[in-house]
Amino acid sequence: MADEIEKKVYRGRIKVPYKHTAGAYVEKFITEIGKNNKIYGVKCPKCNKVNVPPKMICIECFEKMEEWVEIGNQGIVKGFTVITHSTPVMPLEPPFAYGIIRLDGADTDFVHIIKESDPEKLKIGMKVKAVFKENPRKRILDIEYFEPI
Amino acid sequence: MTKHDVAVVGIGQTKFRSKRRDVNIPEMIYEAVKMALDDAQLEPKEIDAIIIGNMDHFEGINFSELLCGIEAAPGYLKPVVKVATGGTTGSSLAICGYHNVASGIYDNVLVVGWEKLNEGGATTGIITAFDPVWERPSLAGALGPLALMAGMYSAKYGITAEQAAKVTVKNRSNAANNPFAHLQMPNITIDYVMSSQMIAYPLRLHDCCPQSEGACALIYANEQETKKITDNPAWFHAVETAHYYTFGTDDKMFDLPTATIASKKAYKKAGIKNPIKDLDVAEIYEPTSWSELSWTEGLGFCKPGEGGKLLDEGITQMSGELPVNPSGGVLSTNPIGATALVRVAEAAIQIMGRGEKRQVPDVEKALAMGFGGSLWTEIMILGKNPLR
Amino acid sequence: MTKIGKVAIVGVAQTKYEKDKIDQTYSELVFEVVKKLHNDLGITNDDVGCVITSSNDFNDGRTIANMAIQDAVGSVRKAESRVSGDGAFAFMYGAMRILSESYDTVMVVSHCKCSEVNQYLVNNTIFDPYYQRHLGLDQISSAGLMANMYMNKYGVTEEQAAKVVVKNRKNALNNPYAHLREEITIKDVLNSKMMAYPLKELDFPPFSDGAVAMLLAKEDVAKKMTETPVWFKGYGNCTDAYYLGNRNMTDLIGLELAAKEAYRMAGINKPNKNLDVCEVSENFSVHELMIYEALGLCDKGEGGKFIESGETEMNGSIPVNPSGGVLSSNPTMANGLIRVAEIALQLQGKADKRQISNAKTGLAYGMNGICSQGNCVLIFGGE
Amino acid sequence: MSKNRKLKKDFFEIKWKTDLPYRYSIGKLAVKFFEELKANKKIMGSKCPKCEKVHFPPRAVCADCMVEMTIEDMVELPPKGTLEGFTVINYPFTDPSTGGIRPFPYGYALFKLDGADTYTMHFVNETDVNKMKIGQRVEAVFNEELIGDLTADIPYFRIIKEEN
Repeated sequence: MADEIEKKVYRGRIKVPYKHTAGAYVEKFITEIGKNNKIYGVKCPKCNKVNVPPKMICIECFEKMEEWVEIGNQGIVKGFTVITHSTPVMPLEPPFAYGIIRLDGADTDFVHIIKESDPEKLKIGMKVKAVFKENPRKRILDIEYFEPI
Repeated sequence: MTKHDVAVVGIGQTKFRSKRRDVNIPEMIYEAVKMALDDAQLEPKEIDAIIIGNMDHFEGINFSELLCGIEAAPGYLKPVVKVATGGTTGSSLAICGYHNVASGIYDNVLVVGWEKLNEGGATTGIITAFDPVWERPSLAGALGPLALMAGMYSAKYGITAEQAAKVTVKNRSNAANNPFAHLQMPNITIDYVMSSQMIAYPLRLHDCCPQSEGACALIYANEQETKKITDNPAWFHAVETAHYYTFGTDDKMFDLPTATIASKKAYKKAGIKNPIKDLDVAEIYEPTSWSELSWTEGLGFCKPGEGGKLLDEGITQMSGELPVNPSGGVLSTNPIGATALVRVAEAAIQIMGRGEKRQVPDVEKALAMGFGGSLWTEIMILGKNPLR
Repeated sequence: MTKIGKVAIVGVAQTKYEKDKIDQTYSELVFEVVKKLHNDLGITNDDVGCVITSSNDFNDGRTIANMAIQDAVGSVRKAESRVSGDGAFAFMYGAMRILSESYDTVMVVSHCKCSEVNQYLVNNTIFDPYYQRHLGLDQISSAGLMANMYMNKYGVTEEQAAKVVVKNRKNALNNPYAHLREEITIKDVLNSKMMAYPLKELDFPPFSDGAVAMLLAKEDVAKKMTETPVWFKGYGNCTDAYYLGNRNMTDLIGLELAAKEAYRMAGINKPNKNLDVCEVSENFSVHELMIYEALGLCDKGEGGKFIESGETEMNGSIPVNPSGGVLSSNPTMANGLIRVAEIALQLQGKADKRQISNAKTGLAYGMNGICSQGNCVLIFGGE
Repeated sequence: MSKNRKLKKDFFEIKWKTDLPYRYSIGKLAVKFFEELKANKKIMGSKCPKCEKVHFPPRAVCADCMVEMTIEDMVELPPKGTLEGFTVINYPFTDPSTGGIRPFPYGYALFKLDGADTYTMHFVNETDVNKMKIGQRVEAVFNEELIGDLTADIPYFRIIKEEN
């Protein structure tokens, strides 16, 4: 049967090594995480919201944000899920959890991994703490995951 | 009568470069969007809808309009739609923006084309545009087919490499007067072009367009809104598209049949009898030097095979009867997703008389062209006053 | 009614939706549905003014994916343009080309073959490389986040969510085009494999191959071509925040605003009174409950009770997804245009066994991106 | 790039290696094409039943007539044709199918198979442009062992010096 299928198809791929310019905001955020285990946000001059992770534009005011604010490494879980399906792009073997996290001092939420695979042990409102990667590789996973405290 | 007249009322472009190492994708696009908003003196919330596009596999971001429309343009809680058609992405965006306003659904629309080519690579991305079984294995991006076209075109009409090199000389010296252009060569010579490395016979390095990073943003408005925004807009007179076979090689590729099909339809609508006489400037999409010679024939600026003569007679020079590519054209600047939109922007700049050193005197009617896909062409004609 | 002009759908065509149309290239799939539309309407390619297509380069594995279907849609030496997004957005662009009086007729086509690439990988590329993609997120995990937050906030139960799947899968029995046509029970849903807590395998749609096409025409041409033209009445389009952390994950704000705009244009002030039938793009069971609330069919947080009330069943006051919806057939990029096609069939009285009796006004909802970030709401009327 | 700018050694970039495997359906006519190529070293096109235009490569739609072509409409084409255009690809680029640089320079030509009404692009085993001229005759060169893959079975076309 398999070679019956192979006759009807062409096995192709799109394989491209992308190199994305990070820009000032992504660079500072990820460098601070990697070098000093610090998490930064950026504040909108008009609505004073602290955006984490930081970016150039406050989407509600369409204003450029320039004021950097240091944020705590801990935060509250606003939402979570535990996934059991695995795909080639997942950073670790399922089951593990994703969380929407409001870090102390931030006004926007922040999606990351929570090191917990039992949904019963996860509750909206619980506190979690960032765990920083030993050898950072210039990417969001330099925060390796968040763990319940 | 629901149909509305549509005008370009705001223009923004980034300074196009080979690599923008200082900004990421949304930050780069924001530069052009902010410039267009300031140009039209509009508040972000006065934009009713955003039409934005690029070529997906160049940067590898799926549904890129959902990132860029919100983080680089005032799209939060607004309509954001992506149109993407390869090399003609910029002109397809321009035409989509036109219909969004002409239909009466929206009053003000922001149209954005962008590309950050060197995050993935142009040739790599373009190869993925072709048939995986029959074309991709041997295809070398756009330059392969364009080289075949240049070779066949020059063989059929006896066009010399020098004549083609004159196009690069014309356009890259024009680009010296365009602050946004990527390659600006005020004292470029034919010899400089002819001595560059042969990369795909008969195309030498400087017969080919560069890979650029940058964005272009235009703001459109209907008649009522235009009155409030500017007394110096550029009005759309015609927008036409002509596509071709799925396999570009289904037809002998020494010329561009769709340029003739699309331009004829556009001329009819815009009341253009003789393009050389009735048009005052043309911004065309020439990926190689040979292309401009062939496309000017397809566009009816001259008879088949006489593109070289047209250039030699100086008609398409800045001082000629119909200057072609005062902006420097695609041979000077090629951020693929924005390239065809820059043609519309530059045509509008000429109509508005804001071309500064690259301004052609008293422009009433301008043509902009998009090229891409399997030999597709899109034509936009703009005028100083609404078409009557 | 606002000042917009008149444009009608005169005919629609769909392919059967299936798991794996391995014998057809996607341009052959498009040709099948285009030929069907031509034959059903008794027209030729010359009767088509221009073509608007909808496809996705990542899903088709091809940049400029519409280049592959030029021969199939008949746009050689003709105008064609491609919305890189859901089919409903392409419908509106087609309608605009008629309202701008540029063409008398426009054909809108959308296709998708989910069988040709791993859909999780394709969905992962929607996330930006700066902050989200390396986390491995995709449509399943983001659905889990949204469902959990919504159910937690409004006390919606997994049984209520499962009712959506049971309803849509039952409706699909009457839809010859549907991919999944076996009835299932609430227990089947609750016992299916957990995917993204609290959503299980049957809470998610299948992956399907299929294509849909329709012809739009201006008023006088439409009246000549069919006795049952379906008139475009309203349109709203709204895009929510991109980063999941910037979003209200418990209420579909983007859809709410899009629906308000469409209702304003169509002169609708009480949706579940003025609308006779809805076709929505529910990407997971809980999603349809959130859609009820965003469309104003019931109050905030009442989605669970609303499905239990039976109002959205075939015999309810406001039937939702008589076609079986996305949970029964999911050729992703074409979902929005399929919704429009199904509403057209309802208003033309051509929906056979899934016909809602004397349906006069219908709503179609097409979605783009992750968790309803892009929202296109369209209202149609029978006269 | 102006020399005096301090070139930062490594720019801060976020890397992402896309690797999307695709299982492209090729359609019944292509399946037949590769069967005939592998079994009988035959090259097949497809002929429109209405306008009789012979398409190469074979496909299911005649765009001019909007008519379907099936396996019954496939016709054999000689492995010979005429060179219509040529070039030599002489620049590096990443091949998206492999993620690596495709070896260059390589000859690349447009030719028309005898009996076909459409043109085709493929490799040609010549990298000296002076040796190629429009109008020359070309023929397909088949690999000994045929496996039903276009570039494996027909690695390139050859310019025929003299035609018997």
